Amino acid sequence: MPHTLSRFDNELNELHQLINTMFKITRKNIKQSLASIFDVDVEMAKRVIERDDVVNTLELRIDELARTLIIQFQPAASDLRTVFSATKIVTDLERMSDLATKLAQNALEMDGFIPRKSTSVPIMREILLTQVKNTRKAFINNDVLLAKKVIEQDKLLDDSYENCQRVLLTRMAEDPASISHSIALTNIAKVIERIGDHAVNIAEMIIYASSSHEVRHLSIEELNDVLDDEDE
Amino acid sequence: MSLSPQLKRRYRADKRFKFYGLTAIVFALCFLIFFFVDIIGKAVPAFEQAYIQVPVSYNQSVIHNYNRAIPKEYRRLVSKSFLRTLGQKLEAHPELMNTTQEEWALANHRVDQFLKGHEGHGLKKKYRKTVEQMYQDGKIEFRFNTNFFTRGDSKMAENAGVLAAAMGSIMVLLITIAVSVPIGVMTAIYLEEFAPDNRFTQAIEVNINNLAAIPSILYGLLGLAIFINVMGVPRSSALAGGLTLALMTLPVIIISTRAALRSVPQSIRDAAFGLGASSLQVVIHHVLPLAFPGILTGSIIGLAQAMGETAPLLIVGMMAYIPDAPGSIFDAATVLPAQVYTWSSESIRAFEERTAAGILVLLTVLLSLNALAVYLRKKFEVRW
Amino acid sequence: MTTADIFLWFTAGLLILSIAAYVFARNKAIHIENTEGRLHSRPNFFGWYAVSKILTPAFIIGFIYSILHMSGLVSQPQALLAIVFITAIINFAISIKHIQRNFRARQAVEKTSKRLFFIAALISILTTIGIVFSVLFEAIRFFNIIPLWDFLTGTTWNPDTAFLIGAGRDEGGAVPEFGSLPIFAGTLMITVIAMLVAIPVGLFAAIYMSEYASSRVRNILKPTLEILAGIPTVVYGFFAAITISPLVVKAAEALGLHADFTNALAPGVIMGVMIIPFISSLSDDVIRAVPQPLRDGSLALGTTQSETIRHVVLPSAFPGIVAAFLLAVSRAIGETMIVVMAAGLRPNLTANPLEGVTTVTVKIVEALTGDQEFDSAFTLAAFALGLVLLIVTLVLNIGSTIIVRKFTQRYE
Amino acid sequence: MSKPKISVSDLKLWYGDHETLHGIDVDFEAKKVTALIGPSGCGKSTLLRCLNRMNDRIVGCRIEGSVLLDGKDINAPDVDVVQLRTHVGMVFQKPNPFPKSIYENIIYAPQIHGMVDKQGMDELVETALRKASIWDEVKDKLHEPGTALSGGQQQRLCIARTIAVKPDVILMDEPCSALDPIATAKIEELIDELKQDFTIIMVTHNMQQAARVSDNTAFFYMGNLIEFGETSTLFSQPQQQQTEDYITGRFG
Repeated sequence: MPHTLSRFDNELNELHQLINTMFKITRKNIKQSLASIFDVDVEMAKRVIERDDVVNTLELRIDELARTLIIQFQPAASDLRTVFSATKIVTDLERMSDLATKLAQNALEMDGFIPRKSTSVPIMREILLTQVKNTRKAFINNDVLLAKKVIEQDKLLDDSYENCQRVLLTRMAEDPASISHSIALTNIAKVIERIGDHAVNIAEMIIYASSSHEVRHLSIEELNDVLDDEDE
Repeated sequence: MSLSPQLKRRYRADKRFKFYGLTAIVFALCFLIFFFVDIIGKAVPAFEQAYIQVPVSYNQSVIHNYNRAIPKEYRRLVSKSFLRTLGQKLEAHPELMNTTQEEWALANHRVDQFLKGHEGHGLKKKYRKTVEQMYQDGKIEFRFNTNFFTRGDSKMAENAGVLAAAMGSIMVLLITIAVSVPIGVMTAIYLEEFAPDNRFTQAIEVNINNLAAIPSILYGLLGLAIFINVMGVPRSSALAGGLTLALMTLPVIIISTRAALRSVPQSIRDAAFGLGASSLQVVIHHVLPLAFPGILTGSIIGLAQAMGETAPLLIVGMMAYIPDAPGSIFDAATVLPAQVYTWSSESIRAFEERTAAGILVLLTVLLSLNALAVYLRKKFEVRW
Repeated sequence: MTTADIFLWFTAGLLILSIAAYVFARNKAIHIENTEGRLHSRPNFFGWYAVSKILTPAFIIGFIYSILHMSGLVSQPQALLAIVFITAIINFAISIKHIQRNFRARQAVEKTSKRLFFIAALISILTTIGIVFSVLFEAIRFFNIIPLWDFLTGTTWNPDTAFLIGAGRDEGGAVPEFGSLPIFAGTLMITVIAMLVAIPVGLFAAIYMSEYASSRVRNILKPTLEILAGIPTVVYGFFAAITISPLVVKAAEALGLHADFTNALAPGVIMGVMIIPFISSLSDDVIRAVPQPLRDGSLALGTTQSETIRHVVLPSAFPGIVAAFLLAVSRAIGETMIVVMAAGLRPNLTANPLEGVTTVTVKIVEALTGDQEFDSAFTLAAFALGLVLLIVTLVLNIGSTIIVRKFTQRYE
Repeated sequence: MSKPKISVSDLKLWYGDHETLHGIDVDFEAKKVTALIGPSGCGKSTLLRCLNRMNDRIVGCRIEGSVLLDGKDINAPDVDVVQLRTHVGMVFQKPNPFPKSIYENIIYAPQIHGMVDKQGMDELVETALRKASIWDEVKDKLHEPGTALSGGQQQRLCIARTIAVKPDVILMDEPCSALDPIATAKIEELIDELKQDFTIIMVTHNMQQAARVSDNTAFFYMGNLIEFGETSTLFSQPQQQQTEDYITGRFG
């Protein structure tokens, strides 16, 4: 049911649209920064770095809008959760975009070196991209289950990261000449893992906004319990 | 749990107190019942009047002396008012000349009172047997007393009625309405809607409250000194009485109109002003129509009060003997309550029941007016 | 020409002129609006403006004429009518000339009507002045004949010969005496009797209605009691004289006492009954104005209902109740018909309510209903008594107003 | 800021000897909603009533300074207060429909001002009621008394009645303070729509309401204008400590 005050609806919509836009750009940044590493595309990396400004501007705009919404409409209940989670999501998105910039900078420093499959980094890339895609989808559709899936998927990403670290440590011990590359790869893996963490944060906020359950800092089992209760 | 003796005593005191209140109410109600029973009991016989069947002989001598028309033994039993009309009747119907007719005539008030069994009827002993006999023979009968409503005052009790007084009352009341309602309503409007809040306005307000408390008889003195002695209004006239009562009613109308105006919420005035109505438009379009029921009720009550008022009218001379309804507002007139007063001071017994009957007529009118006011107040009562 | 004729011509002429002026002015205004554009005021205000322009001078002239006529200075009705109509027609022309697009007809009309309202308000002041002066003027003439002190303190009222002296036929009889003390005493006695009936009954009835009776019972009782107030005083007078007085006499005989038929008890009691609704209604209003939380507060302390009424409600309502008493006293003193019909004519300085006494109002009526002779102290005495009555009732009324103003507690 | 619709400069007002407004300077923008906020007795309602000279009726009320409506002083001797009020309408705290039919409520003012003839009346009533977003609710009962409506509907009827005169400015004196939250929301939505056509100046005790519906907000305290500015700025970054204290609820 729409709000009696139609301007309230309009501004909530605008907020949603802006976050969506920010999501879109951030996802593009992540995708392209990873691509620039794997495809050794310096130009693409530069474009990603440039585009970070757009995300920063969007963050400020969304914050401003959220502030206005709070001042003007004193949102309550679902509206309050929407606005509150929006500010949190925006922070995470901005951090994700920052991290993507970091990846792009790494790409510039990789000197054409391509991470091999054995390092698990390509797998991490795939997992992350799915995760980011799902997060955005969950946001657009207020899809709690999809958001939950994002949180569950993070376990995979964490495992791959652990695996990757182990592989790279072994390699550094075996082949000291590869140390600089390995360190770069470790950094990349770490960044990917952190972007994944931010996606999880966002997913938690999406669950909070649409189901009102606070699911941060819960184990997967606890999360399941909470959301199952919801179903009953 | 048993009550302490002290508490029991307090409860007894409580019951006693309530009992006093109830007693007071019952006293007042009993008086009211006693009063109405007494007045109605006294008044009801007056609505019946004895008529007597007598032989009337029409002949030449009747034209000069109407007493001749009726045999001596009946003469005292018939009302003089009947005898008086015989001459005229003969002129109108010359064919009756030298005939004798059995006719129903209005009986003398003594006969009437005697048959009604009232003490102090004044019928001489020698007639009593005849009258009783005639009553048994159906030669005297009681009929509805139409004269009472169609005649004016008369020295002959059996012929006296309230019509002239009622007409006088209406005339006086119309003058009172015409003078006091417009002036009273305008004064109230001035005080409530236009008057600046200054000493002069306050003086007018205090003055109106005092006017409402001044005994009515002093208005009579005013009417006598100003209207009659200075302005030359004829004494005993409906105009003098109407003007006097108008001044007396003025404060009642002003006070009730002010209350009615004040009960119109300020927000209505604000709304109209906010839409650009001028102060006169606000009053005429909004405030007055809303206050109208209140003004109407107050005016009816004020006028009912004026209609029952006697004292100031005695002072301006409206207790004269008025056998016919006044022709204009300058003619001598009397009003219902003054008629009641005049009759009550007559010593003839038949006037006593006429007084009571007059009172009954007066009370019916006044209580209907008051009931109308109560009804209107209930009907138009608006809660804001 | 009789007064009625003048009046008719005056009214009819002005009525016709006013209607003409209204129609003419309004039409002109509409015409201007159609040709020149929006007017400042609505067209009907222009109409009323023209009417007020015609009537104002006409009434002023009429008023001045009637004053001059009453003082016997002029008596030319034709001239009056001529002047009135000529002025009216001139003003008609002027007012039509005033009708311009920007003319503020509404303001002009409002000013005139506000003046009219003001004049209406002045009439109440004039009434008071009229009463005071009509009473005062004749009373002063009376006190020129009879010294004020003798009037107020004398114990014998024997004015019979005054009439003869006034008529210039002083036959050396007894000197008329106007000692009004017995009259005041009679008034006081009847008032006291009336109050002894009205105050307890009225007050307890009010307490019962406002504190004990359900609202349904109250809605029946209150108007029923007010019937008592709607009965004309002449009726009470008749009732007192014809029904109650003989009862009192019989009752007194049964007790072995002698009572006059014009005893003070009958009119006193009846007057008291008449005043019951006056006291009960006023007291009911002030008792109900005591806020409910005050009662709740007292009841919550564990008092019985009657204790709450006696210790909380009545003290709060006390000023209002006292004011009602004072107004009731002033009504009793000024009441005329009951005493005229049921009390005596003979001034009598006594403390026995079974004897006949007379009152101020009785004496006023007696002096003014017969032949009036405004040179005689007998007639003028009525005005002197009226003056006393006026002063006493005014003092009582002002007293009650002051009590209400000063001592009424404000509840917010 | 565009050219102001109403421009108040150095406005001082006395009730008797008591000065209640101490030199107010404020411009009200055309087709914007300006909210006047502040604690009770701060002079906001008084200022509002100055704008269509409702204070004229109060004895002993005296003003100094100028109030310009479209550049013309409304207190000039040649300005007729009745005409002024057709340009500057007013809606009051308590809904105060006349106890007449809905239709008569709307048509009253246009009629006394001679703005409408018989044929135009129905149309005028419909337009006014539509603009006040109440047409759908009352179209079937135009001849029933306006007082029979609910509080919120009554207030919208009062707004419709004001609109019917086609004023430039609508003054609202706490228009929602007697209404429940739902009716309030409807009125606020209405105000949002009305600002396309009218300049709206409203007094409110409800800061949140001021934030919700107004473009500009003026904060008054003790007869002074403390701060005036864009609503979102005033509520997020007030420039004056007094404003900060008031809107954060730390007053007195």
